Amino acid sequence: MNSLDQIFVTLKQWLLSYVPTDFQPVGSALLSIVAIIAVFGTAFALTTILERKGLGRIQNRPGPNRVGPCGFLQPMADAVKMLTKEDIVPYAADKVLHYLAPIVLTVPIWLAFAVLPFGRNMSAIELDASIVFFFAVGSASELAVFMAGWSSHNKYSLIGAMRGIAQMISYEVPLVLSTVPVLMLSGTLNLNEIVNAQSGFSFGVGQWNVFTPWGAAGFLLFMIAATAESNRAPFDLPEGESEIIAGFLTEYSGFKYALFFLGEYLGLFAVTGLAVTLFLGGWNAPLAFLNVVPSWLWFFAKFGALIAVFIWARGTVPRLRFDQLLNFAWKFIVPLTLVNIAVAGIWYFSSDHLAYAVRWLICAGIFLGFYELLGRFLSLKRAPRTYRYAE
Amino acid sequence: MPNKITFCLTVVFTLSAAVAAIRLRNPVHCALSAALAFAGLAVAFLGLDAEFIAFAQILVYVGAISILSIFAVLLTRGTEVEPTAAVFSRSWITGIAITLGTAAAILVPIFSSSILYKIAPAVASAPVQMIGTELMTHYLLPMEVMGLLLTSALIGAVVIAMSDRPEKKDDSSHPSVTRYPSAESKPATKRDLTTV
Amino acid sequence: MKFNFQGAGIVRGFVETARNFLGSYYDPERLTTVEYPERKLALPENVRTVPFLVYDHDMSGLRCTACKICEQECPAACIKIIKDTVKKSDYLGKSQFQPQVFDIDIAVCMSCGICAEVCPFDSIKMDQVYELATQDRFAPLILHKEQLGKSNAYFHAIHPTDAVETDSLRDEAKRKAETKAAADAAAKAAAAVKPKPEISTTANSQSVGTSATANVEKAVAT
Amino acid sequence: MSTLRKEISNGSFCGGIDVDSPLRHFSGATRTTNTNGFAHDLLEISMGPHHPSTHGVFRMDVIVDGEEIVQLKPVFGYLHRNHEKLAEKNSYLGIIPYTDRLDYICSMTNNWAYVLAVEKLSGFQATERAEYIRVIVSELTRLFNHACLVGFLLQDMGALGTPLMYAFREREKILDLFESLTGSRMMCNYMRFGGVRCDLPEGWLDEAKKVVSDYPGFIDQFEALITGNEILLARSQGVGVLSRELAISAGVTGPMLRASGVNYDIRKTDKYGIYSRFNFRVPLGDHGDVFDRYMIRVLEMRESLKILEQALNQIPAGPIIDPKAKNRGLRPKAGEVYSRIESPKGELGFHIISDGSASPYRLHIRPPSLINLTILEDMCLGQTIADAVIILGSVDIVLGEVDR
Amino acid sequence: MTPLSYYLGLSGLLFAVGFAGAVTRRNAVIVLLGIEFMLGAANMNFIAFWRFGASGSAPTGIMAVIFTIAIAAAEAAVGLALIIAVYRHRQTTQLEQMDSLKG
Repeated sequence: MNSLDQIFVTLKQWLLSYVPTDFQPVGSALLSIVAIIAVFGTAFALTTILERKGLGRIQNRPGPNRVGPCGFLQPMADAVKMLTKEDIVPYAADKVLHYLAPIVLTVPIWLAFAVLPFGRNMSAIELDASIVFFFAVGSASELAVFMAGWSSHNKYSLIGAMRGIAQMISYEVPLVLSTVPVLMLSGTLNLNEIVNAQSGFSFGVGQWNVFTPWGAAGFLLFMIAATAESNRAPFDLPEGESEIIAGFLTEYSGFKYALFFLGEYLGLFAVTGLAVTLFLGGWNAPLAFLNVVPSWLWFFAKFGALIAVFIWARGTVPRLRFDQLLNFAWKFIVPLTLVNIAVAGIWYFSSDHLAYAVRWLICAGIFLGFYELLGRFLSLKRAPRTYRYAE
Repeated sequence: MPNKITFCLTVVFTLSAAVAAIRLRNPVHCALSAALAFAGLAVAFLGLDAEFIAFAQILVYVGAISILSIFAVLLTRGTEVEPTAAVFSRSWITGIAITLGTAAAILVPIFSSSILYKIAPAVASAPVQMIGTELMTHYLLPMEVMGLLLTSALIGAVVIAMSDRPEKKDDSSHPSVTRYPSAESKPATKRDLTTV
Repeated sequence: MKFNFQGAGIVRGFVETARNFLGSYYDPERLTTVEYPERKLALPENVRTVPFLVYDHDMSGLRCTACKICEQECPAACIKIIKDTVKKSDYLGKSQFQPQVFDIDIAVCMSCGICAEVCPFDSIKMDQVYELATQDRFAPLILHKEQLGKSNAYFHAIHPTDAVETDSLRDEAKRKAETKAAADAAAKAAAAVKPKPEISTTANSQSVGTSATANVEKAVAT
Repeated sequence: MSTLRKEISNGSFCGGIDVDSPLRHFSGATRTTNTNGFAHDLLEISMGPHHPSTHGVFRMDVIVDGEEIVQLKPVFGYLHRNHEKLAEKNSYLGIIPYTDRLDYICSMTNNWAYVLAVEKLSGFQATERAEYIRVIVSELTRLFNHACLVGFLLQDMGALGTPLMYAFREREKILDLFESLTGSRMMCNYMRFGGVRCDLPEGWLDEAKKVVSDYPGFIDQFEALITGNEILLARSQGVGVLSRELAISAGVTGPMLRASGVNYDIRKTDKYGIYSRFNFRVPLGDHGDVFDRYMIRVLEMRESLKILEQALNQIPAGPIIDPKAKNRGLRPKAGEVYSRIESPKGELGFHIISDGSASPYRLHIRPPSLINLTILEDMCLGQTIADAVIILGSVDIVLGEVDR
Repeated sequence: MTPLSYYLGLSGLLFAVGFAGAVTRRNAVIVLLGIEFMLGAANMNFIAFWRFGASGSAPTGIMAVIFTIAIAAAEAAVGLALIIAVYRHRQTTQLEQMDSLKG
């Protein structure tokens, strides 16, 4: 059990034993980089095909199933198509920025994976403030979206870029704030330690943050903010294809477009990995007796489940309008994250005085009360209607 | 030695980005170069074992301030290149002169001071835990003041930038349209078209 | 049962899509795609695509008499007919023209089926082929008489009801014609004793032919 | 923040366009001064004819202030095919397939409108069975037209095809019925003067009854999927309001007019065909916004189902076409006729002038899509680009009918 | 380990560049950027002296920089808001054209 759990760690150490001591840090980093790129590159290819198949199933059709067995070579075909397409740069474009934008989007996102713990003893670098690092490298994507939209010299691109920046800035606030309860109650900014804090079992069930009221609420808020942050439906306004063609991607084609595509999915993977780490117990098993399953398998199982939720949402909900999107962020999500921080405080300080169930109900009640109240406030003018008939 | 190479690369990167940020013609390019320079500065912080500060620097400067300045540029039609600005103009000479003057004024004392060639202690770190504890104990008052300042800055920025235009009252109110005569005044057409 | 907490509508939508997703694995109603080149749907009998010409036995038995009604009635004007110069005997034994040229430009044809509807000889019918794509947009899309002509058996295969009905009508007409011919023959035999029999026969058959043509001409005029 | 954001979207968009760029002239960016005296940059966006959600080759010349529309010009005609002029060269019979191609979603109702006009002109009367068949196919057409419309509307709203695919799934069933009846799924070319072209095939009525009895299940499913969705409510309520007065004076008809609260359904007012025999109601909206237009269509589908149930059960046996009615070579006597029906999109009228020859002297079509489209700007002013897209979607246009 | 003087040299050069930008450019936004560079250079000094100073155990320099960064953020927000407000009245961000005290 232990050997299978630590198989990748052992493998890395074995490989490193062939490297001279002076170069071991570099070798270690390189091995981690190769592993991350291989795993998440594959995950990207797999997600694109599974997303299309899943959406197809939701829509009563089988999805792509022609290339390779069950269509699973479709990503290869897409890649070949993308790479062989003509790379068109508009005449009036700002050539340098137009060229740089996909790189600026894609490269920093890879860095975010460095701090995620994929399994027991399996994070590429151990940082004291790893969650700050995570959000810091994520901030480059706003610049990339702006560069893409502005440099394309296209009106749709510009509108898309403006939407994109405003949306990302607005949702970065709740994204960070929704992690605050976790940081408060774990007492650390280190993702490995946050996972360790969730490693216990009570009554055989994992002590994940999501099983507490503030954790469940935080998870919900985090997922909503993460959807917006990664420009996924229903918050895909920057690309809103029925309104502004393809938003900031309008003038991109070929390899650059593929890079944007890759960057967006990697961003999604990164926040999903963070959600798993913060709320779903990271690589911990849900039930005590399931500890025999390797930890990294648990991480990727949870990761896949969350990705499926994103795909499910994409197949279900229509898109918001831009002002509604920002209202939703500032008048609903941000206040709720603040309430959630307070709830987490109540949860922490009431631990000595109240029974677990009472504590749970009180905290959940406070949050749900605010949820309902703010929701009502947000949808004041809207209601299902009744209709009259003429004979 | 690898340390020094990294440091030199960082310096070259940061300074050239900084020069680009203040000298490029298009203000959007300037703002983007500034983001690069700030990122280079953060790398230099990392070299000084100040991880938290480095990440905070990126988060605030790259993620917020450069985006804000881009917005400011766009909102003020700043992308219009100054019509007279040549790539190399008189202000370049002024700029170089000022830079060299200031740099000399700062660097000459630094490099003439021998005490500054001291070597750093082997280990120095400020774990996040410690920073948090300090903020909540020794630096509590400054932190509270800082919170107040940030709040007032937020409100102030909104108030200053707020439009004088009255907000639209209600999105369901429809501008009255006068293009069509109203239904009542419409003359009825009497012609019976169904006669064969 | 309706819960009306905030976001209830969205949750219901999620439930609905989940039901469809799961349903697609066991309920054929939830996976309606027919994967075309491998699987083809059975066409209903009435399906019409482009016209074709029916012949009995072989091409020489083409039912078309080049009357040009379809050419005239075609709303898209995609039919071109040139009459042959010689007449042939049709299944009734009448002497009829056949088309020397019968072209349909299926790039123009809008498959309305009016040609089949107006044809008085049950000659032009609607086909059911639908894989008509070609590499060239001009020449291959103009179907000539040879490509258009298809056997009555084919007609039976694609439009059984219509074909049976048509055949019974034609058999009826043929039976009548045969009775009439037999009667004529009897009359001829009876008249054989009278002088100048050949001339009379020729005149008779000619008059039948012309009257049929005249009818057609009249129909065209209206 | 909201005001800051407003500024962000104000006037910022021309920021992207350099003075010396060739795009500057092309962009049509104009500088105006508002009452406060500070310059606003308006941006002209040409949405279409190649745009994902203009429902065909249609263009909206939009001038926006930020994302708010200050001017909108619908530009159409890209799909003009000269139907009205072609009719002057065609026989009366030969015009019928062309009417299929007006509103290419609902060929049955187009057929009926035209055939009804010619019948009025030449005094034919459709047989009893034919009248029932006409009602059945028209109401089936209304069912799938409305289903498609709400699907497309939600597609425009960004629901990524799911509602549309569900709508298409149901539409296929009705199209299968049409295919087995007329031989073609969309270009039915089915109705004839005095009746219909061919009789119902064996077992068709049972299949139709099955489709009709299954249909409410689809509507329930569709409504569960989306009607209560808070995002849909937020996107569509109070958006694109069309006032009752404006709707009447602009000649808007169909579900759009009824969504504005005007009780006007030609099936009720004219009672053409045999609609007087059926028991059905006309749903009316009170707000005239996109949500009402959506809901009216959903409710109309349910009413159509009532008509269908009655018609399918009452349909008599008998001839399908009046033997006295002449189709080929029809030469109605000189005269003029205007006849209209309630097509799924509104009042579809045919104005025919005959000079006694084999082709109409003039034929004019009153397409509901076109008339309903004329008030697009009035509905869109003050709304955002995203709203304009769904307002256009809620009008229910088919460019084949708009441009003819 | 890179000696302290190197870091101070970087800091000085960055300060000089920022100062030159603040003085020579006419666009208010870029002047603000120059000022941010000067602040960044100052931060560099704080960190460097903290790292090389004797008080490695107490995060004094770090604390100062945290507050500086917060102030810089506030300053940028207010400064850019001011620029936008001025632009609205005078249709310019060129500092030399903002020569009147009257709004």
